[in-house]
Amino acid sequence: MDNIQYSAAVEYAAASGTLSSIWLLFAIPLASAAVLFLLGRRADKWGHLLGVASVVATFVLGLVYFFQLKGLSGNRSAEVDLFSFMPVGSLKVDFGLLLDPLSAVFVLLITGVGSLIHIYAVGYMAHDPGRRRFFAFFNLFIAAMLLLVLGNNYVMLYFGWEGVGLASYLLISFFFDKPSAATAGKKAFLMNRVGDAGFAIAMFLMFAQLGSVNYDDVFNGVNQLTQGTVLVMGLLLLLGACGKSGQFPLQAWLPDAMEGPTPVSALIHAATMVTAGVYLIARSNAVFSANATLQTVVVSIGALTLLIGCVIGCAKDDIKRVLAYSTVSQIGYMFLGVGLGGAAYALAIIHLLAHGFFKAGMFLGAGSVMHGMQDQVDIRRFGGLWKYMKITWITFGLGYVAIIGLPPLSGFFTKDPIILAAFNRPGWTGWLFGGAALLGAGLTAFYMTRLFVLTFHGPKRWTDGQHPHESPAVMTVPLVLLAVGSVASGFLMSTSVVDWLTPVLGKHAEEHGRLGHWTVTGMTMAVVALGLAAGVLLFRKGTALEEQPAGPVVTAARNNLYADTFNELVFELPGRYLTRALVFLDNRGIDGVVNGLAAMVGGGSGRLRRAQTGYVRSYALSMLGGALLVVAALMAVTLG
Amino acid sequence: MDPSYYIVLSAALFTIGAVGVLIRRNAIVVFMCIELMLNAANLALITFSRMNGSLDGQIMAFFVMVVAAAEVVIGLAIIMSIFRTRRSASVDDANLLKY
Amino acid sequence: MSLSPYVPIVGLFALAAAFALFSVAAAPLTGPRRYNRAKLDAYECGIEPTPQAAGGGKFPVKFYLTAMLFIVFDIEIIFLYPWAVSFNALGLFGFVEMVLFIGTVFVAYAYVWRRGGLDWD
Amino acid sequence: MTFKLPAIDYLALAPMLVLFGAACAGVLVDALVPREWRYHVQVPLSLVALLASGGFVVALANRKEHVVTAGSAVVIDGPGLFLQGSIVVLGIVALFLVAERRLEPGGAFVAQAAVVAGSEADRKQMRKPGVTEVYPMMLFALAGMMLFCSANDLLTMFVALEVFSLPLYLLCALARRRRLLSQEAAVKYFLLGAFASAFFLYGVAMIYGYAGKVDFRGINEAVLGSSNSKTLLLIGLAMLAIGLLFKVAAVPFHVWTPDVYQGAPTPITAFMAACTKVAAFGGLLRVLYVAFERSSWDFRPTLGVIAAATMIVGAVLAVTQTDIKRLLAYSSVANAGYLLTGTLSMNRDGLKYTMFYLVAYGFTVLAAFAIVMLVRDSDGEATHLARWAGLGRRSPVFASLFTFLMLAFAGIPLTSGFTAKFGVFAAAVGGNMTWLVIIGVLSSMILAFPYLRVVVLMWLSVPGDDTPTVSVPGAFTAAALFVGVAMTLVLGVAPNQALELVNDAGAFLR
Repeated sequence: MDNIQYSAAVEYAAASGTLSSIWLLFAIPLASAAVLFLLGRRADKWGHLLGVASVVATFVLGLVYFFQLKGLSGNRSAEVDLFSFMPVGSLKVDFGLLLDPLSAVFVLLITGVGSLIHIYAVGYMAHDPGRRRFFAFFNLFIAAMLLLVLGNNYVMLYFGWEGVGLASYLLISFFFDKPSAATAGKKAFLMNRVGDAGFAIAMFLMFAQLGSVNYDDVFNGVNQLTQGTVLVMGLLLLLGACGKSGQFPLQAWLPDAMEGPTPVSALIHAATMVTAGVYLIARSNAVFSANATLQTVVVSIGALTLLIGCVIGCAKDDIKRVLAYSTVSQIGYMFLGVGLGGAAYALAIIHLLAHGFFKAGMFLGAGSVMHGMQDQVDIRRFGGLWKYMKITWITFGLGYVAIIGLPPLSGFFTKDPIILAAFNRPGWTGWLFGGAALLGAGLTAFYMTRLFVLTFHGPKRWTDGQHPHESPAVMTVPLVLLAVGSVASGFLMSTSVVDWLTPVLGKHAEEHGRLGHWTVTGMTMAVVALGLAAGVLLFRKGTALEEQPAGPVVTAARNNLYADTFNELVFELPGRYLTRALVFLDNRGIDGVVNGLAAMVGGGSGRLRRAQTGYVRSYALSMLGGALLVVAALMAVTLG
Repeated sequence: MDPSYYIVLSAALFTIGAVGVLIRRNAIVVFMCIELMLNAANLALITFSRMNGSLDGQIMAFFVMVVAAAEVVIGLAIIMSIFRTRRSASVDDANLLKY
Repeated sequence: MSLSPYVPIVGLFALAAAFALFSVAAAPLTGPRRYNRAKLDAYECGIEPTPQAAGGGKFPVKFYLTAMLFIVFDIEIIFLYPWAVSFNALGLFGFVEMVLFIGTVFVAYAYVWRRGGLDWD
Repeated sequence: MTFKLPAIDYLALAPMLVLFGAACAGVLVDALVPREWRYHVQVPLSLVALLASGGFVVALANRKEHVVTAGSAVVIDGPGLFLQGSIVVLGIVALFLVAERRLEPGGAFVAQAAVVAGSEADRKQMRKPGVTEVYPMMLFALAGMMLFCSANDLLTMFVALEVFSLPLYLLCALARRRRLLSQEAAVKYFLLGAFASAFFLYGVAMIYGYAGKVDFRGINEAVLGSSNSKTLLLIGLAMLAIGLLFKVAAVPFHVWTPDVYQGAPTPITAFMAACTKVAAFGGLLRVLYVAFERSSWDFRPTLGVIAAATMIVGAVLAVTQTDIKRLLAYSSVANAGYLLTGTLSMNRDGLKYTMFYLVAYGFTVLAAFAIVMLVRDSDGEATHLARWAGLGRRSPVFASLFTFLMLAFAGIPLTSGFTAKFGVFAAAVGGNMTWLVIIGVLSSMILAFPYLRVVVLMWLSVPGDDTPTVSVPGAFTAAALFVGVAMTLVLGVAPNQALELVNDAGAFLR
């Protein structure tokens, strides 16, 4: 099925005219962040306005560049080398930028959705004393995210990658009075570092094998590498992508990240940063398409994660956590898409864009609900809210319809083709992955219905003294705009954006697989309807306020499928024991050997001896031991 | 007489010094053992100088002696200052810094 | 030259480690355990076991100071001796170098003298 | 009997001669100038000497004439000059920290080292100004370090090693507060240092036996070329390496580092972390690249294992530390591992990026210790990490600066830590040491955790009653802090100039 038609060489055109100033895109938010940091309290009064203005300006600028790029003929790309970052010797890394169809759509997504969420945050954070700090971090994030998508080599991508990680860490821990927020920040940081390690090693491997980390050099050079090298390189990149995008086995941090303020969840942990992994794989499509095993791994991870996300999503009662697991599961769909390769790359990207709209919209809607309900997050404590917050209800509802994939909203145009593509993967795996994707669609319909019905319909289950009310216009206007996006974007993008992305992701002939388009659509609709109906029937009367005893499956799901326990067992414990063992060895071990012998025979005198055993001598012993080893090793290497 | 016997002797001296550092507790004696190691090196240098037929080794031995003397002075000063505080020259007593 | 004369060096290092381990381990087994008051005295409590250094058969610090000074100045002769032997051959260059060398020794001497290193009391 | 007198290029030696001369002058100042004037004479004297020395280094670099001089005892070449220049610049910054007297009446050093710690006389001297001998000792140490980096034979190297080590042993013992710890650190450092230098010397003797020469060129020619037993060469090389690895604090020769870093007066710890590192690696680079390049097949696997162990042990042990100075000490151990990784790549990139790393690390670590000096309460510096909880609320500026430095240590992009690590790792991959790079990346991931812990502690905890305040730095500390932080940023964002500098330095002269 791999009918990839790469033009023999990837070559980017140098930027000219207006496009040579694309560095402004990340410079503007960065400058704004710097101003907000440096001026400190003096900027408290107007800081949020500057923050919003800088992102809106960036969006306008992004539009200008987009149309400039559209006007170019032939090789639609613009490459700018700002300066040589590490210019010396065989290692040459430029501070270079690249605007091509792929990065252009990401720029529009980041700045567009980013602007709306910034505006929303003005209202959401209105009473928070740290609002200026919040906008500074938020602008920093936008700058880093733009750097991530605009770089023309992997080092630049890594810069942005670490930058968004840092901003995300700071924003998750923003309410640092809450210990859970601090813990969540730490967890996110650590799990991301695991992924980053993979990414970093992949970069060194590229450098070692291909002598460059520039996109064009790497993509053109992949063909010369052995399959094994490509596999290792791809797996390492995938590890990085999994860390950033909350995919199995590194998914546990993402739901905890909801401890941050809601606009953060919407922008960073739903719309943009967590999709960076998808961007990385789509950008490196030349690497991933070059090895079939690699693609299978990506597809498997996507399918597994999308199911994990759905199952856990069904059991959670915290409105933001449900949405978070839904994000995990939707990114699973995207991984499925990029893993399938070929034409599905573009499908994953349009699903990513559509997801950016509807998921951001729903998160903001959840924020609006929490705003009106005094920060209550438990969906068992909502109910009947549609009467009190009509705009939120309608916009959230549109997002909900979009995510479960009812026509003609965006999910229908973006998710269904991925399911179709999964079924059409050759061999028995097609049935497996297609089935998983189909099952996921049904589960998504079920848990989203549960969320929607419990929140907005059914009997009121609020605690006394709550007065639900609609949020101010500064918050509802972004909601409306995002809802419009989630309604319209699917249809608008389904062909035009796919064509637009062709230069980057390759041109693919129309495929005719084992199942036709309408067959799959019919199946999907049936499954979705089933899930929807089950959700409505079960929850239309509300739900019990307390957690009910449940069977093993639900319990497991409530416990995040024991992901934390798993992590603790597999990663944390060995690390902790290793540390302890080494500390022990350093302080006690050497003495311990000495003392141990004495204690065995001398019995009670052992303690006395230990009090007298000095460290200088044990240090000297370890040095002498080391010396012996060095001498012996040198002799062994040479003479042995 | 085969000059390489001197090399073996110097190795023996060096080893005795190294072992002495490990098993003696008095800082002054530990330090004397280190001096023994330095002098073992001197012996080796001079022997090799003779075996190689060049004077370099002997000149080096001069320098090493001067350096060793300077080291003695510094070492005694440090050991003396800690002895006056702690009333003990045992290296085992100096173990406030650990873990 | 054959390899053989130098292999014992490696052997000796190995012996060294073995011996060190052995002796540290064997000491408590074979050695006499004579506990006296001073040994068992807990230093940690802060009470100093002996009143002053003057007693207890210890030399005053002054002896050490003088000994140190003697060593450091005495050892400089090492460089004067070869120079003296070949004074003629080294000529003016050697003379100037030696004056500089002795100059630095005098700097140290001046320091010791001015800071009271030579005063007995 | 005729002698051929050695030709001496005095200009080439000028950077070191100036410092040695100034150090002798400093000794005389301490002998002849009245007590209350000494500080005011010593500090400008040291500063002027360092600036003059730096000027000579620049002049020599512009001369672009690489020479072997003083009877082939000293070589002045590109990398040597770069390292000398780094030592001078880092030395000036360290001098600022040493000269600080605003934080504590009389400075960080004891007034009379000979007074028994804890005695009545010791309490009396608490408020007296500190000893001024530290300045000449620092100059001696710096000059020794510079000589160590440009020594062309093993004897000169040994003498230089002692010239810079002996003052450091003494400097460690001179803390004003916590004198027992300080003296203990000095004893440990001295005994272990002397032990290590005995190994070094015995290694010199063995190499001399093998090659019949001790100058690097002669050794290089003798390697593979000599008819002597190779056992001698290997024993010699191993023992030489032990002496050097002790100074760079590589596992298992790192045992002194945490104790000494913790016990020594903080300005001296900073001085050791920055300048000694440069000197020790300068010497190691020269020995491995010039003298033993041809036997790199012999030593690379063994030293590679040491580098790996250093990175892992340093990082893992840093995780459980509770004292900020010990934490930085273990971090310094781990960094020695990264530097070794760069060194062992045995190619031009390795040399360049190792030198770059040394400078980058030096500035960052100086700034970090400058902040450690500032966080204090009535008992002096509060180094226990528990005391740092909530520092971010008490003094956000310094907590932010420290956070930035921690991020630089962790190798986050756009700080010098990233550029430097990327460089050495890339060089090592180029030198076919990929397995070491994998361990290095893993270790730096582990190492990010303790740094993060400090950051979290400072920002995300509520300050307790015993959270110390951050003193307002005097002009000297402020200058050192500013230079350190600024260079960390500049070398991270625009490392271009510095990289060109290391590139222009070229290769070692043989």
